[in-house]
Amino acid sequence: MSAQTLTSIRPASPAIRWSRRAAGAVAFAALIELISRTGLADPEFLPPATEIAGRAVTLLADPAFRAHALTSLLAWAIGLAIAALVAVPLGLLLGSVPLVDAATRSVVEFLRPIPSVALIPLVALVIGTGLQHRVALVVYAALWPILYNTMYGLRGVDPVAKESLRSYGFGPLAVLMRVSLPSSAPFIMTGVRLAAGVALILTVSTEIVAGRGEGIGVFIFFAGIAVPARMADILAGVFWVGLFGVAVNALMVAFDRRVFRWHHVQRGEEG
Amino acid sequence: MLEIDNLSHVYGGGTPNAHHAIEGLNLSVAEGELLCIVGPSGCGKSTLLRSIAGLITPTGGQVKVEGNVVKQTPDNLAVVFQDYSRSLFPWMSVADNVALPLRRRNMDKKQREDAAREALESVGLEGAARKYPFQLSGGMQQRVAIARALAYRPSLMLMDEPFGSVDAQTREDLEDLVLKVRGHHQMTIVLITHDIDESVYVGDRVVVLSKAPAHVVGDLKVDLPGPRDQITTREHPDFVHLRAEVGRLVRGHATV
Amino acid sequence: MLEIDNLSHVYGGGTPNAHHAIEGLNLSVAEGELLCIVGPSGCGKSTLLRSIAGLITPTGGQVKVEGNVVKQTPDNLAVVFQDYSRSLFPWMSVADNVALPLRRRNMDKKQREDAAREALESVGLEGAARKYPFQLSGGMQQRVAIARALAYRPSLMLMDEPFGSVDAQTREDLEDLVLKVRGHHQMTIVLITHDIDESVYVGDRVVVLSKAPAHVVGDLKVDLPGPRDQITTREHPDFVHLRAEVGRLVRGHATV
Amino acid sequence: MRRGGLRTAAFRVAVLLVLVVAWEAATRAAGSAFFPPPSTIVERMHAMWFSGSPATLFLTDAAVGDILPSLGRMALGFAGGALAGVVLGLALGLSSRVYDYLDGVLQFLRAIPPPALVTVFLVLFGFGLRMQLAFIMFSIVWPVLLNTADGARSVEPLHLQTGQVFRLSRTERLLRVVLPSALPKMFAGLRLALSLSLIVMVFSELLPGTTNGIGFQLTTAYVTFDLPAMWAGIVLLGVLGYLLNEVFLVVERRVLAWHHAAQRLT
Amino acid sequence: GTTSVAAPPTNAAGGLEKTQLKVATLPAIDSAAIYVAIDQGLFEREGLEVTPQVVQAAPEAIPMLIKGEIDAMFGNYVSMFAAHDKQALKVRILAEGSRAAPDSLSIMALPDSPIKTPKDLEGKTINVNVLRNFQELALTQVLKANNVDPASIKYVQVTFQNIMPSWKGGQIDAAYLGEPQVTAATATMGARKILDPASGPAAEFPISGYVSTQEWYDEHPKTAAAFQRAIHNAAKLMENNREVVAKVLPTFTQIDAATAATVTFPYFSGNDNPVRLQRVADWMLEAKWLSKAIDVKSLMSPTTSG
Ligand SMILES: Nc1ncnc2c1ncn2[C@@H]1O[C@H](COP(=O)(O)OP(=O)(O)OP(=O)(O)O)[C@@H](O)[C@H]1O
Ligand SMILES: Nc1ncnc2c1ncn2[C@@H]1O[C@H](COP(=O)(O)OP(=O)(O)OP(=O)(O)O)[C@@H](O)[C@H]1O
Ligand SMILES: [Mg+2]
Ligand SMILES: [Mg+2]
Repeated sequence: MSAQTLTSIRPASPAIRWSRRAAGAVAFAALIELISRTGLADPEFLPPATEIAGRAVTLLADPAFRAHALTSLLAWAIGLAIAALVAVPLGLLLGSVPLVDAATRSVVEFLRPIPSVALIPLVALVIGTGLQHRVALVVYAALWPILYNTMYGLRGVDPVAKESLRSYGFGPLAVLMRVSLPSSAPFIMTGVRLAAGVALILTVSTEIVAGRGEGIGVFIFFAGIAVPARMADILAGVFWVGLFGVAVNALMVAFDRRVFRWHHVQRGEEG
Repeated sequence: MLEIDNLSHVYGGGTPNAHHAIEGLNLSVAEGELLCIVGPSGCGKSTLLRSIAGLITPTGGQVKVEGNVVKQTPDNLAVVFQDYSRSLFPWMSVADNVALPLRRRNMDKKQREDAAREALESVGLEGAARKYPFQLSGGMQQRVAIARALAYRPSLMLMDEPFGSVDAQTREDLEDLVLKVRGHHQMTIVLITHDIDESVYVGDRVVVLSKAPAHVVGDLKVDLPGPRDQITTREHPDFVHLRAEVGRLVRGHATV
Repeated sequence: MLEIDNLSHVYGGGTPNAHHAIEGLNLSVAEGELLCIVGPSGCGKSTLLRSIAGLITPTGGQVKVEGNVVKQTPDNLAVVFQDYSRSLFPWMSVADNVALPLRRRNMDKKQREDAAREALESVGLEGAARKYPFQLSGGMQQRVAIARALAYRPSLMLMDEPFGSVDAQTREDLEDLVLKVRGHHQMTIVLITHDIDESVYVGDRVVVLSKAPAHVVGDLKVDLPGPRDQITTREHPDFVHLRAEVGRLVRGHATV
Repeated sequence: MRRGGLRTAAFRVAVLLVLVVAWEAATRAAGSAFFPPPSTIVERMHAMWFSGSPATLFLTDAAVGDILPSLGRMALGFAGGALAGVVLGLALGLSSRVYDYLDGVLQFLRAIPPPALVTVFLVLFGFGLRMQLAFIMFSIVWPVLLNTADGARSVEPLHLQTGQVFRLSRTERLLRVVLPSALPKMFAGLRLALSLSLIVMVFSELLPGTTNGIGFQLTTAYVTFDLPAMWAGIVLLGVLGYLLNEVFLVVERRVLAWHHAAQRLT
Repeated sequence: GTTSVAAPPTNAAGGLEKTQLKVATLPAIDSAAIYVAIDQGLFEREGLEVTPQVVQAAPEAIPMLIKGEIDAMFGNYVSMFAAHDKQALKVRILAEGSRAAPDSLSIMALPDSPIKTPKDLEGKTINVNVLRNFQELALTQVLKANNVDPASIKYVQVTFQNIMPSWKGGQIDAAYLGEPQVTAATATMGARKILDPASGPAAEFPISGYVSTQEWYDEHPKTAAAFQRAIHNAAKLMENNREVVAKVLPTFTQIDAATAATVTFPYFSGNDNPVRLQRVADWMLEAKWLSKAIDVKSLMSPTTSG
């Protein structure tokens, strides 16, 4: 990661790094395999990793499953996009105008801990049960990580940098957009990465609890009500969700390293 | 141009660790003047500068720039911060750092780029335009900060130990650069320095501040003949005399 | 004590913007010596220092400290960074900042506190112990960084423009402090400065580096009589001569 | 300063009052059983939870039976999840080796919807507290982990170098350099995790075998269409979330006082 | 569709207030009638076009019903009466749906369990899908009839999917199963039936029906009647004809054709009977699940089928 870590280990070569990643994944799979094969957990309910993987591969060839996945993907993408578009400006506002923050905090903090399970029927009553239902719940959950990371990111901006721009006669808005925002952007990006995971969880969870029609969650729900439950299907579905999460995260990290190169190179994380 | 009237500043007022940085400071700077400020470390020079720039609200007295009491940052002002490395934006190339304030001027992109390039050249950094601040040495970063202020063509320029991190040769070049720019563009400049020779060499006037809380203990007009020159001016007997005078004031032996 | 052997460093090697900061630099410093390094801004002085401290791995050649090739930071080393304000920990009081490295010494809390207080006193900051770095002026922060290094009692001390932000009087005091401490504790010191007078005044030897890529263009032994003194030493004809010599070297007119 | 504080407090109360009045008016106008007016909800909360004897601080048996176990689960889950997040986050942020080995697996786990894993949790942990805690921790660890890793990775390089130059031991560098630098970002994660723990606590009380708790009460109220009771649960969660956040901010202001001062935030 | 059914009197499509209906159903055997009615063209014959919408649990359909996204839903009476009692929903029962048949519900114990007789259930932990629902209501009556104290039973809510792992893991002492789990547990685990919760006083216990809101019913009386006829006709058709049921089950449940051939079906109601339905409301009142008595008849529609 960084040349200036606690141990000052020189960065390893990409080949080594990839093999470590692979080793980590294999170890994790082996652990599941072991738990299942040794009967530590009943294989009927936690099938071995090889079986899950096998099932995952065949699922991919199943057009019905692909349709489920696509529906979930859509809800996830729309929800995350809206959350980011709302949360960043809101975070900038709350983070830079303390009065607004103070005034709205009681409302925000009151609304925040309301769980989506409680909201599911209420949201359904207000806006209906289609795609908009899932999207609304996803937005509601994915908003917070971005909002908070924006607010806390702003606090980390070097005051001397802000003053520099101010001294050239730039107003508060210009300082916000030209100094505070770029300076806290890497941390906001971390918030977006967090939100991407939260959004994925919420999409699938909402589908499991109250989905209709299509979606990975619906697929998982139906696998669960079979007798006996098709655990391999459920976990294969979970596998694809998890893998999608890994892929999205990797993309975002790559984006982050490209766009915020200054941030990483400065810290000796060459590349 | 600049009127400082009975200025006081207390940090952490009301707390047990209140610190009186400035107390009852009076000072006025004429249009086009280059005023040097010297004074012991920690006396309150940077605090004074921040008050002029409207970055802090003094706890007493007032600062007037062009007749207006400073509440916000006055227009057409540039500051070279003592903490120059933190005042550069790490996400921008050096050229962009210099060009950024020019957005306040009526300039298109091309003009901004040209002005930035020119300013960087004038501080000897023509090769560094596309680099990022962290890729520069300390002295180079300091010169970027100077270039940024110069490119902006402010009517009032505040410089807080602007040449502290550069070598002797570059320092002299930069001193002459400031003198030249001042002559060309009718800037008023307030320059803080620890180098007594420098204060006499570049200043039209040298103000000496006391230990904290800062107030003015000496105010010398520098009346050296002709255009200044690194060799001849520094050899001039008036220069030597003034230098000694400032030195005595700084060391606490007021002459008058 | 310190052997630098054909040292080279290239930043961003392999990329089109590769920058050769140091090339084929040889230097050796004896035990207990105080070596001053001068050279143009951006030539590679800080880079050299970081190589000695094991903070970067040079792309060529090697550095040996007490006979061992530097791979990690050598033991008993202290650095005063050029960017002193960033090297202080904002979450610690000034006293804690100074006391922190002493955890590596066999000292209990009380001893550490005493040592920190003493070091702060020696740089004239007895009143600031309980303050936080952001509550100090630039020069005060720089003195904290010096106090931290001094309290640590390293056998090798690296100082990167350590007196750049303090007033003339304090600067002289600090120069004398370094000389005193060196005498007492058998330290080897490498000090980077832009002040040619200073380099001759404090140094046993002055090394002049070239423009980037840096290599040694001058290496002068400073042989001034008796214990140094701010007034008499600076008036000594050898001092005046050496100063001129270093000045010429820096300006690129090698004498030899 | 002081007067400013009072003014914002007054402002906050005013905002709150306006919103509650608007809420009351809107729900009365709509007249939907699913959206009872706040006055009804408050009455219900009082009857259900806060009409007990003075000896029990006016808490009723139902309050003791539902609210306390929930808060206990939440606190334990939060503590465990936060600790795991900080430890893992630091490890990931500091060691490229640990990062390489674990990052993929953690990113995988992070995307997994816990409701899909209930059966797995069940066979691994069994009914009750253990499963609930595992569930809460599994959900809230991520914001702490990612933000801590980000914080640990964005330590001012010169701070790390200073620690290295003075040969501070690994633990000292960790505790005295990295941790304090990462603290502001960690707090962003902790604050997220705090309210998240309240949410997930409710989810965990839907898990098989739960017999008490706010979440349990909430869902029971919904499936029996006792909507004012459901709203009472929602409002209680909101109030708890608000209070916990205030406590959190007090702690944060203390712990991060240096940060706020150094960043000239106050 | 082709049909071998004795054709009931067919109404012309004319006169219906609405011909396209959306009805929420559950992915369970109980919902079969509506699928059979579609499959066999019974709705078509009434001039209706019915689109089923599978939801995961009945409570989710209620907001849809209120919001008008669906016209009717298939829901269990206990929930419906509770909603009606709390005025969350003004319920109108369009047609009865399913009633428990012997062995379609079962309290079961694992082969090595010490529980042998109903009496052994005392003090034991038993799962239910949802607390305070029809499962408890029926079992309470049956336990009373078997001299077991119903209050001593500890009910825990366990979702369908997790019943087997909880049971095997010993977290529940006896399992409260429905079909097809009863069949599966008997066949694969050798589980023993301890008690039929739909026997004795709870025999033929009504479970679920097709409901709409009162307003919807008021606006669409003819449509409602046509819908009811189709459902009743389907039920009659299903009474002696397993195949029509087995044929549709795999299309909306997770039951494959092989299992569908062996599971025990509930009774599908070929007519509406307020008397047996009143029992549910009365027991709920007795359990204090209702704040006041409900006259079930007033919520039901007159039977118009033959
Ligand atoms: N934010 C602050 N909070 C509290 N005290 C402060 C703060 N900033 C500065 N001070 C104190 O005010 C005094 C003056 O500081 P200032 O930075 O103006 O000094 P200075 O004259 O610029 O010194 P130097 O030459 O060392 O930069 C110092 O004693 C310092 O400790
Ligand atoms: N991280 C980096 N990446 C790329 N180039 C760098 C980096 N750090 C320094 N350089 C370049 O290396 C050269 C030497 O830098 P260094 O900091 O050693 O100079 P210096 O002699 O200390 O100068 P100064 O007196 O101005 O501090 C400079 O030209 C600088 O641009
Ligand atoms: Mg200053
Ligand atoms: Mg340097």
